[in-house]
Amino acid sequence: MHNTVQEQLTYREAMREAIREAMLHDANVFLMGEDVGHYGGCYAVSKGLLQEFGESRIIDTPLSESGFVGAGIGAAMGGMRPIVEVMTVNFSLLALDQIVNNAATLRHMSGGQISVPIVIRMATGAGKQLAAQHSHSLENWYAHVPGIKVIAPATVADARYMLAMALADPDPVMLFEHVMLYNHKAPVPNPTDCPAMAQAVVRKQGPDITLVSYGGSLLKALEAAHALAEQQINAEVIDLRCLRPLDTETLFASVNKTHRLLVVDEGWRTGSLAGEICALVAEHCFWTLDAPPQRVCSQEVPIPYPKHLEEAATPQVEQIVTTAKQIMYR
Amino acid sequence: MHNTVQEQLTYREAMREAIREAMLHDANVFLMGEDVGHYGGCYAVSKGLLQEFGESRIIDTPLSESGFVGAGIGAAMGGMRPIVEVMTVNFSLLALDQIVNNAATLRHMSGGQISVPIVIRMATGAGKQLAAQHSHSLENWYAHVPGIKVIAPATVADARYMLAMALADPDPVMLFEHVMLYNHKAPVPNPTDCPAMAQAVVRKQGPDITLVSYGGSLLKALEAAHALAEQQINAEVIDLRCLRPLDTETLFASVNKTHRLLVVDEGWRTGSLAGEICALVAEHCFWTLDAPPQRVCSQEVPIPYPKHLEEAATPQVEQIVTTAKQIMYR
Amino acid sequence: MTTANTKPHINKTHLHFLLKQMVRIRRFEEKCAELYMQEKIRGFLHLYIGEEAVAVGVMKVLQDEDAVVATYREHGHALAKGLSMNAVMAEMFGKMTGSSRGRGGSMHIFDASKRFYGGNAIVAGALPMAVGLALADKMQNRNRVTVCFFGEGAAAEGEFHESLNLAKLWSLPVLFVCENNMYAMGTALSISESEQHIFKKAQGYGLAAVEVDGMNVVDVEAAAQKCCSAIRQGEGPHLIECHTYRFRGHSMFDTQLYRSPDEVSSWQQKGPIVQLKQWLEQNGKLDQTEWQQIEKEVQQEIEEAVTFAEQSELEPNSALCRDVYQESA
Amino acid sequence: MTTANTKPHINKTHLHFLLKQMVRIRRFEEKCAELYMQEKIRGFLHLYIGEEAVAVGVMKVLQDEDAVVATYREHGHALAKGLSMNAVMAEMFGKMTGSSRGRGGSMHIFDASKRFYGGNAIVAGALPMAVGLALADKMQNRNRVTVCFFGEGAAAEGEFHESLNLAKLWSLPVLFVCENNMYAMGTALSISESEQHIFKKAQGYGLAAVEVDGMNVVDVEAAAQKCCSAIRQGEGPHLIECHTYRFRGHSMFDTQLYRSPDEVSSWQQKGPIVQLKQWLEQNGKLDQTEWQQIEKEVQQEIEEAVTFAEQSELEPNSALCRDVYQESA
Ligand SMILES: Cc1ncc(C[n+]2csc(CCOP(=O)(O)OP(=O)(O)O)c2C)c(N)n1
Ligand SMILES: Cc1ncc(C[n+]2csc(CCOP(=O)(O)OP(=O)(O)O)c2C)c(N)n1
Ligand SMILES: [Mg+2]
Ligand SMILES: [Mg+2]
Repeated sequence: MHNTVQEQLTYREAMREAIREAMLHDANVFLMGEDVGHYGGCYAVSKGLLQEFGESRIIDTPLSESGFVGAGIGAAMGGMRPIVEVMTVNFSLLALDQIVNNAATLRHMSGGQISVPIVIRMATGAGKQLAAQHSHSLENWYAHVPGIKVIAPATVADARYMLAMALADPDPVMLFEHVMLYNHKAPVPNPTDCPAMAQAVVRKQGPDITLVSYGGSLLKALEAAHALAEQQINAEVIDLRCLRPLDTETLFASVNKTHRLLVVDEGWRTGSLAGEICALVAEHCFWTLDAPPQRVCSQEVPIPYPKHLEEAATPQVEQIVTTAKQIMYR
Repeated sequence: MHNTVQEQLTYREAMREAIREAMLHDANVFLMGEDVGHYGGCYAVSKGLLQEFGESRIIDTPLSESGFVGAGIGAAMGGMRPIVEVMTVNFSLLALDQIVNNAATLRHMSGGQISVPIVIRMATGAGKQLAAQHSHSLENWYAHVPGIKVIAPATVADARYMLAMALADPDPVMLFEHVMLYNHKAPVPNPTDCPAMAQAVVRKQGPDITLVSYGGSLLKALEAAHALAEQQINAEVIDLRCLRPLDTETLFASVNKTHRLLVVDEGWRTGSLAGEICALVAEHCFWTLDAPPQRVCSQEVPIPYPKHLEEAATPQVEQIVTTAKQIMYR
Repeated sequence: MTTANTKPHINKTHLHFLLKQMVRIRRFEEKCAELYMQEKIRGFLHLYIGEEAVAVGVMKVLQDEDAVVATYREHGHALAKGLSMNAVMAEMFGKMTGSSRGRGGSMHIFDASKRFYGGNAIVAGALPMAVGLALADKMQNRNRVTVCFFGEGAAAEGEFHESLNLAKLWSLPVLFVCENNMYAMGTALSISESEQHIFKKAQGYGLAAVEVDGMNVVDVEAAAQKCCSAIRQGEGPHLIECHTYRFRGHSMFDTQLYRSPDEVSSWQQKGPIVQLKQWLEQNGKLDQTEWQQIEKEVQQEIEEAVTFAEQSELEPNSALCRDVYQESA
Repeated sequence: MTTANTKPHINKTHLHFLLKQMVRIRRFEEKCAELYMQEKIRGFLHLYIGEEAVAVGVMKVLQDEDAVVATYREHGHALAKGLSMNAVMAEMFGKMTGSSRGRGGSMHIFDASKRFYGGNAIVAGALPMAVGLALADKMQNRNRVTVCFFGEGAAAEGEFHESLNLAKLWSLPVLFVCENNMYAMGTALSISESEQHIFKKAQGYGLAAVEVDGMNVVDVEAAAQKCCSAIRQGEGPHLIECHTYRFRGHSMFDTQLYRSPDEVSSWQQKGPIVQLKQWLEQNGKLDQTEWQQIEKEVQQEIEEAVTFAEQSELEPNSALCRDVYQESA
């Protein structure tokens, strides 16, 4: 339809549009969280929504992460479709019991009687010099838990369309927005062009090596792929998009083609989601691999404040390029 | 010294002895947690200690996991050596912010000024038909976090001696006690025979395949190894003991000898510590592997109540044997 | 609080109903304890014996569409809310016919059709959920009450604090019922709370709160009646602190080192069933035959439930991973 | 509360000291805001401008060995507790000479030798730590006070509830100081608390609590003095609610849509510095020269701090992973 002139949106605006659309489309959808209303959202995602939808549907909560996430779970059980914003993943630790012990278990332990159709959004990641308590990347923890789904839109298009998929899902969905993405601008395609929620997407094709990434690291992987291309290494770049369940089909198909794997992930290395991807590939594509699977992750250190150390602690393009070349024996 | 007649202790008694010894040895050591005193500990570990040491050193806390774990952190900063018991890992989710954002970060984000010499003990694991909210195995989550150390004594000897090592460590140590181990009985060797805290131990030598395990799964791995031996497969069994930092030296040495890896881990498969071990081995021992590294983990389901389903959900000896044989192409 | 006539209409039928409900729960749990010793029931089993007046008194004033959120000590609440004894017993046996398809066991009894939302085993973990259920009702303009039961031990958790604040801040139709049985496992209230009157804590949130003799089912019912009609009239959340006592250990593993047999037996003498039964007898409202009839009917219901549970099927292993996500999704 | 003479001895020197401390903090932070615009300081920067009377008034009554636990809005507390401006400024610059070796930045200023325990960026996350520091003092029979500062927004968190209960239950020497500046980011107290008087919440724990004009440094000092001597005499934890206001946004990113410029300027008129300065002037206790002298000294201290920070070294990348664990361990 609007194929002719494609609208340009920032990631932030795309997410806001997604929320607006959901609110307009279903009277049971509401947004709740700290500072989503009067303040306009800590990263300004929900700016203007209070004015548009009023206090009954854009709800500023007290600082009570466990309380309001739990209330969101209850509201979902009561027939609403809550979008709960936990400001950042750092504070989600306070709500983890509610997510792991309630949201994730209720369907199973009630023998299938109870649905918890909640979407829990949060910002994640480092890059803004916010230091040790405000720079976590804990998507891997959530991706470990049966009963919830986990998505990480890395593009403006996915920011625009994945929320609707999450809301359409009858199970709890965690949605991670990397803090460094909010200002990215890109044209938004037709909704019909957006792949299903649980599908990984090949963002760049290439026969030489598979780079797997998601969220805030995807752009770094793509940038690295372009740098590699200049050195005649043609990488394939996979955006996981959905971290639970994992689309292993797309993943294995690519590795079986390229025979080489490098995972880029901002989580701390030990116990990272990147480790899981490497393990899966080692288990399932062992005989087609031409080199050990590798990963570029964050260093094992609480993220420090100074710019140069924060950069040294987290994955960078140069490191991805170097590691990819090692895997190619170049 | 007491080499002649070795004392037999249960795991529970060994842990109690370890606490007693620590309390006797250092006046700054105290034990705090829910029901550690008057009740005698939810798994009876601390039975009798209140009577021996009094209410000022065996402190029953209110149900306030975040509060008393945080208080333990503060007390450690103030010069005490707290042993904080969080009844079970299931409830530790409520204290995770304190552990991840305070205990693990304080030294680094203060530029090295602050030590948090706390030991946080908790029961972990399934096997007692306690269902979805009471059967977690989340050691992998803790093993992901820089700034803390994680240990999982799997034998009576380690239950007896690893606590002292944890208390001697200037950094926060998480100590996991699998619920199915408490009644195990074994002779206790000399303290000098106990390997260092961060060292993995080869519990059984063998040239054919490396079985890696820890905590509650170790005995299953050993049992499987014995069953395999009857089928002329001579497995080596490694007990990780310390989950952070990982003793990769012992691990890689074994795999480089056997060329085959099977990890047994009660955590849910996706994102398990077993995955991390497989990834490490795939990265570092790729060329010596004769088969894909594999893992036997828990199924991706909140642990159900009925015995047969709980067993089906968690690693069992037969499954370990079958998988090991597959890896051996038998 | 409302000025409407909230005094429950107490007649013989009414009192017999309350008595029978309490007896149902009592005998059911005595049977469960027996079955636990026979290893037919496993996991943690937390008996409500001694506290029956609380669930029975509160549930009497609820309507079908009102919701209940309870703890791991919830057999009594489930039965009082109208779940069939068959389904509850089968759940304890871990059978497919159980109220939670056998997945939950004693601690996780659910029945969405009866608006019975567990069966929650994380202390205080269900309080926020109750707030959310009430929030949904308010948002949808449904005049329903959500009742949330919890122990006095739970009042120390941060979730108690956060939930009471949210409920009052948003003026939600929740009734918090604190079952103060004086102990959290082996921890006496005096060593866990600096302010030991739980109902007074509610004032820190501007919440209307009362305390009541939790051994007297009529008192509990009256208090619940008052609170619920206030809630239905839009007066926001209320809290009732019920003073009660559990006659058995915390769970089947409890050696009860923390309290004396004397303390237990002195409470047993003022037990909710014995109290009501005596009053009825003394006032000529219960004769031997009637009592035996109650016991007989209850006995029969329990026997049927055990047979039902025994004869029900176990879920096949192949179905282990069902109901983790919605199947079609 | 103690009957000892707790009225602070107010003379000119004393008041000049308080004034100068507040000016130091004010000018320091104005400089920080400037440096933030120049991108020399990064991350989150939360200014305390307008609230100086709280930190300065409380700190005046502390002894060196008393401990302070603060939030991410802690520059003022750090300076008032005696950290050198050089070290604090270098920390903001992320330099090795910073009070936390540059690892923490604005939100994580630490000085163990001064018993200044942060600089904590999880709202309410430091309250349990303060309880623990006090517990250690009690266990070691040390007569010291731990002061824990936090915002009114933190009072909604479960940790507030758990910490106050523990502190009172164990009768620990903690002074909780709530800096009620009416907003948590953009969330007004009225939309976050059903009971808006934070000091009244303390009653739910049996804790002694008072409220005070947080714009009046002398009032704050007097309240702190009373509470601290009671604490030192073994009377257990106390809480002071200080009514104050931040003149700037929550952090440097705040567009302040949630409050009117009028509201801000009306509070600015009763600012802690302007108030004390006027009083001193009107009472002939501060002349133009004295004021200029204060400003000059402060200016000089700040310039030195900036130079110190500018000239200090950055940590080399090779040292990234130091201080994760104790080196020798
Ligand atoms: C968060 C959490 N911590 C600890 C436990 C273990 N536990 C189960 S019940 C209980 C005591 C709860 O006491 P109370 O709230 O008074 O309820 P009661 O059992 O007396 O009915 C404890 C400590 C738990 N289930 N959840
Ligand atoms: C647990 C947690 N949730 C959310 C945040 C984000 N946040 C930082 S400061 C703040 C407001 C705190 O307000 P208050 O306690 O009143 O302190 P003030 O900033 O007014 O001094 C919020 C929501 C956080 N840091 N920690
Ligand atoms: Mg109780
Ligand atoms: Mg504030």
